[in-house]
Amino acid sequence: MELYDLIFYFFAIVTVVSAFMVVTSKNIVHAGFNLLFTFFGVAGIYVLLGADFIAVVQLLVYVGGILILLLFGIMLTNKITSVELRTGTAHIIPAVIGVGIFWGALTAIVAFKTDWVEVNTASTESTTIIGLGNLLLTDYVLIFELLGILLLVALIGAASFARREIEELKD
Amino acid sequence: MYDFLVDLIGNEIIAAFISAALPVVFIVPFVIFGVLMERKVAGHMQDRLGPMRVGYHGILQTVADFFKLLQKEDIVADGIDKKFFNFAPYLVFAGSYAVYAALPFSSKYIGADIDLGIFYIIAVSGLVVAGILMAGWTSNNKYSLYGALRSAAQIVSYEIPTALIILSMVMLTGTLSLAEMSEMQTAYFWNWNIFGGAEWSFTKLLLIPFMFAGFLLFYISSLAEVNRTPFDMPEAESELVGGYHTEYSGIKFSMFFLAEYANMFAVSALVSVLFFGGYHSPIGYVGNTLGLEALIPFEQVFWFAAKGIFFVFVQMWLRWTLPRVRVDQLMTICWKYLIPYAFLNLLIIGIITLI
Amino acid sequence: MGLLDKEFIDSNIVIAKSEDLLNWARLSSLWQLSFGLACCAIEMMATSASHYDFDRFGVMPRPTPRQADIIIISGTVTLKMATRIKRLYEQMPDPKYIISMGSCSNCGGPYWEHGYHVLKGIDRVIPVDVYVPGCPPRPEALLEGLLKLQEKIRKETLRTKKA
Amino acid sequence: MKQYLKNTWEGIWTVLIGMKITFKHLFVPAVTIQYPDVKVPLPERVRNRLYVNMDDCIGCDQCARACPVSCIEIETVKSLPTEDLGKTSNGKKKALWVTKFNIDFAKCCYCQLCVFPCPTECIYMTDIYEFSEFKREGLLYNFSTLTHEEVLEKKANFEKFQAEKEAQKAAEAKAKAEVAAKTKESENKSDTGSNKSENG
Repeated sequence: MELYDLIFYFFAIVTVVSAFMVVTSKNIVHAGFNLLFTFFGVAGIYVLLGADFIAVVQLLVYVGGILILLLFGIMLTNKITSVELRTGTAHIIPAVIGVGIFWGALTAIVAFKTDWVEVNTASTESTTIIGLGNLLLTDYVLIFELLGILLLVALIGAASFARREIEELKD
Repeated sequence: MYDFLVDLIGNEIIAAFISAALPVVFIVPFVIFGVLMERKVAGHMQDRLGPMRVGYHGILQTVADFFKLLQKEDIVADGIDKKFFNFAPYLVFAGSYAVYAALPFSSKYIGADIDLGIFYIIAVSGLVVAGILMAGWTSNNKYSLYGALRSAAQIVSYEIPTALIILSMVMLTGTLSLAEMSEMQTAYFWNWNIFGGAEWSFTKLLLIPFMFAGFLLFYISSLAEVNRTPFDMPEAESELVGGYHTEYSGIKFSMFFLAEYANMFAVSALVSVLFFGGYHSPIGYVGNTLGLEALIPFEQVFWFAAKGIFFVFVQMWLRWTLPRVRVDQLMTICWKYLIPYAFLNLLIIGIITLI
Repeated sequence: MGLLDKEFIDSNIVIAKSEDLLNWARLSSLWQLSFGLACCAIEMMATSASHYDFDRFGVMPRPTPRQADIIIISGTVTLKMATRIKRLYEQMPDPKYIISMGSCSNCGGPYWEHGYHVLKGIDRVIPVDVYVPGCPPRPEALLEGLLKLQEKIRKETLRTKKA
Repeated sequence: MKQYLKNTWEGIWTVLIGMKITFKHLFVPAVTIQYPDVKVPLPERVRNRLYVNMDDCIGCDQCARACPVSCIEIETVKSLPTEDLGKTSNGKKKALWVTKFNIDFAKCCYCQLCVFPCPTECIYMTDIYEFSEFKREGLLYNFSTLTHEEVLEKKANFEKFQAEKEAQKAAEAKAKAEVAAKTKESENKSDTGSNKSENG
């Protein structure tokens, strides 16, 4: 077994097992923490695919940002009194059916419809940021800018929601 | 290093494990030295002596601490979420350990010469936040939870000015790789980034004040990122007992300790790579004058460690100078002062690099 | 036995036996629970301060009982506080040590006869290792108590270790 | 805006001032007294462990009565008239065997109140403060010079003496009574009641 395979299987197992735990765990905080390992495993797989920038962004945005926000949300929710946070799984059978159909469709497309391109495993480029940067600022510059504006609007909206009115304070 | 080990051993897996374990050889002695230094510096700044009676002038103090922590009972209280409680210290340590993979100790040794070096370091330190949150939550202790939430809020907020300053340095040097960044500041100290980089021109002079400002901003926000005084809100012992590690004892606590000191060195090393020439000597190499090429990498490791330890010393110096800031002051410093200045700095450096 | 039997008896080598090593580690890094009760606590603070410097002996204040090795009962233990002390003591991980500092915690001090609210000696609640007399003891007396405790730890073996 | 810039400047500047001060202190020689090796000379009137010079003690119990925490316990036995206990250094005659003189230093609060009333100045404060103990019983100091057997002997002696005295008294009383009875008889005979009240 090559080192590459070993690492791949390690990350794959981490991702799949922790993702399964996220879904099945009855404790919300446990689910949140397990999500950390899922993100981490996915980032590892990105690295193995040669997408280093995506991997790092995955860690930076999802682990450093979104997951922390998620955990904050859970921990600051009012009704929490102890470590044991329970959540019920309400409709297991419909969920399994729905996910099963979706998964089946996805694998079917991946298996039969995709034109697989054979490339050498070792990626030739040492980094992807130069290409990414060029693409973002040439072909996709409009989308990039629009996304930026969207995020800015969201930010301003959030700030205006969170702001306390001065009149309210006076009462 | 990894390629060298592969040639030497012939087995990829073993070579990978060995090269991954190498930073431990640096971290553990550094922590043993760093804790002692902290106590000695603290002592002398308060006109006392610090550890004196364990070994000559207390040099074995940390070794004794370490052996004692090994012997301590490992308490896992009843209401604790055991699985993640036991895992959290290792996650925190893993986060700060992973940073060492990208630090260029010398031109010959760098754990993994990633092109995204500095970006990777910011990303990986997110693991530390997650680990601290995990520790705080699973301890089932309100002080731990407060500490963890404070710590997470603080680190996430201060990541922004840090990232902005790093961005301006990336704009200046045009690379994300730490090894390349160090290589650009080679030879003498006036080539360091804080003195405007290696190129002699008018822009170099223009850059100097903004580089100094950038250094200050980066140093302040990195202090907050490693939870050092005056930003040690998460551990604030007068209000929060011990913060997120209140419930940890024995060897698990020592993992937190190890991670804290490893982090301190990591950010100091980052400061030295970004602004102070990384592993390069400020005054030229002995190896060059003697004609011994083989000596140079060792000298570089020495300079790298020396610069890192100097900035760790400055952290300690600040610790015994400043009182702890309040939470609202902490957030004011970040959002009202550091971030606008960092933006301004970014803008000006961008304009200067363009002309 | 036999080969190394008398090898290390008079030598100052630190590492003689593993047990000695462990004892040495324990006695030279006694982290103290930062916990003070009454007037003796002022002397205890003075001991940590520049002139006497507890840190020379490796004593470092820890805020949480989970990381502490010794608890210095410094001052009058009221009945109400006794329950808290017991709780703090029980939260400390083994091996743990106690120094009872001053007359009040030794046996109730001035309150031993008529103090309706004072515990008559902390040893009624938790096992004390060293009693430091004084009202309050001088910082040197506390340091001497600590040295006595260190001697006690030095003689401990795995077989006779208490608690 | 002006305030903002001023705040920034003050923030940086004051930190630098503070750092200057702490840096200077790095090189100030430490004031620490390295205790077990170096000891500070104590002032003349320190109040530490009590000492009782039993040669001078007359067993008057004044110190025990002065003690606010009653940590001094004294028991005395009277000496026999035949025994000579000697004199104290300031010329007082000793009349009591001090069979027990315990000071519990766990209770003592070092107030020096016991020192003042002592008529012979035999109890006083020393400068010994390093006497911590592993067992609390170790803090109970016994100053009495007599051994246990001696104490028993003295007690027995005194009791014997007392008993003898009692016996003597009783004998005297008996004799007196007899005498009285005799006189009474004779008085009864002579019918004079004046001696009755004297004997009663």
